[in-house]
Amino acid sequence: MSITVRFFASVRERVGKEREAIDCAGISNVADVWRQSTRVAMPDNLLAAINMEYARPDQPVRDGDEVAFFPPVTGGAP
Amino acid sequence: MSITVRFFASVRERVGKEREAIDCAGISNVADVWRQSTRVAMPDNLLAAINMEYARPDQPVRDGDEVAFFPPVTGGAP
Amino acid sequence: MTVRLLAEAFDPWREIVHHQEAQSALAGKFGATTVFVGTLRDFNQDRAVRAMTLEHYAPMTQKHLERVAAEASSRWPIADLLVIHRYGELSPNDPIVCVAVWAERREAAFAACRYVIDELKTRAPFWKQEQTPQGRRWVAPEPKAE
Amino acid sequence: MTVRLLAEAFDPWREIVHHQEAQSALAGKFGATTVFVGTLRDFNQDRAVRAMTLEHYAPMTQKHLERVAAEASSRWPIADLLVIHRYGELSPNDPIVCVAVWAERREAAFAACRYVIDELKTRAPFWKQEQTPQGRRWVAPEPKAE
Repeated sequence: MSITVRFFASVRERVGKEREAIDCAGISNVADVWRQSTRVAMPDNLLAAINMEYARPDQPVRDGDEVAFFPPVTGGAP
Repeated sequence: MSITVRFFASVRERVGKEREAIDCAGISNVADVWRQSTRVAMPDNLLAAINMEYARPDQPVRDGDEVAFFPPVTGGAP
Repeated sequence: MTVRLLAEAFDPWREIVHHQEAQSALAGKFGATTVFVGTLRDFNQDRAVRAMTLEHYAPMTQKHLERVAAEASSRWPIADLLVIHRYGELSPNDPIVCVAVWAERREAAFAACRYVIDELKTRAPFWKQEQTPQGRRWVAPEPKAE
Repeated sequence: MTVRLLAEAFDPWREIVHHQEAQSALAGKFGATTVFVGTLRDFNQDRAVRAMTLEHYAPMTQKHLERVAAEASSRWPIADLLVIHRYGELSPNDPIVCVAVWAERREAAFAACRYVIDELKTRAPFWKQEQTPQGRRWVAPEPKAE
């Protein structure tokens, strides 16, 4: 049983990985996923999503979830 | 020597003429032109222009001017 | 900055493409294009509309549309502006007016486009007469407040 | 209401014409069309831009663009809405995004169009990386205040 972790844009480059599966043992929220995956504390200006819905660091994560981390978004136009 | 008077849209229909030249004798302002041309006092909600610039009823009119009368404008789109 | 009055039906999207291609200095320099197109509906104030005649005071309309366009250009940082307005006989679904603004950023593009369409409605001497099943009627101006 | 994500360059004006023609129920029913097109400039923050890569979180972008479009449709009385957003490799002068709104009146058309472009910029997971003569750089989000 596991959690899928995804990284995008500059976060992906900094972390050096795009996607991984981590064991959900000992993981209760979004910040735990980040810590488990990167071995450092979750930065303030990072955005996260659980199953493609924006999520706060303290939001609970369940087995089978897809958790994504990314910088502030910059789509659209000038 | 004369003043060209023009009428547009519903005003043109009500007055029953589109364009005429009137003698400028005894005419000092826009309201005088209307009175001379129609034999009634100038209504409140009427718009007027002298030489294609919006003008108030008391604005002075000179020999050779083109004076136009029309209802509120309704161009553009919904 | 271009202002055109047309007696015949026009395709606003094609006009925009042509204008943009002709202004080669624009290429790569604008990030935002905002367009407003006004189209004749087949109804108005609970009546069917079969056709519309748009009367205007020919050189005065051109003059005041150009003035409104120039005001928009001086108030906001925009790269180019196109205004096209129909007159004469229109059928439902015919475009009446098209305002297109090119700018570096969207704030200026939206503000200038909105300014032009709002101002021309109160300052450009056009008058609409609708043909309805109940006869012809002159369209009343819209109330000021929005 | 249509939301599309495209990997290839597109012509926003042609897409608008196609969409409008395909929605035959719209004919005669709308008086106002408002369009915003965002285009890649060949400069940004005093640097030349040679190309841009637009990364996105594929099904999340579609989901959030559809939600923003649905919000606009429920907040304002509009007849139809089209959103097209590019991703992948872009060149200067390429359209990035197109938002088109059809409505009976212009107030709703302008408001809904502005809402969609403003909201998608803060909610749809896209990230721009520019290629400049000084190398690649990720674009920072624009400040909130306007």
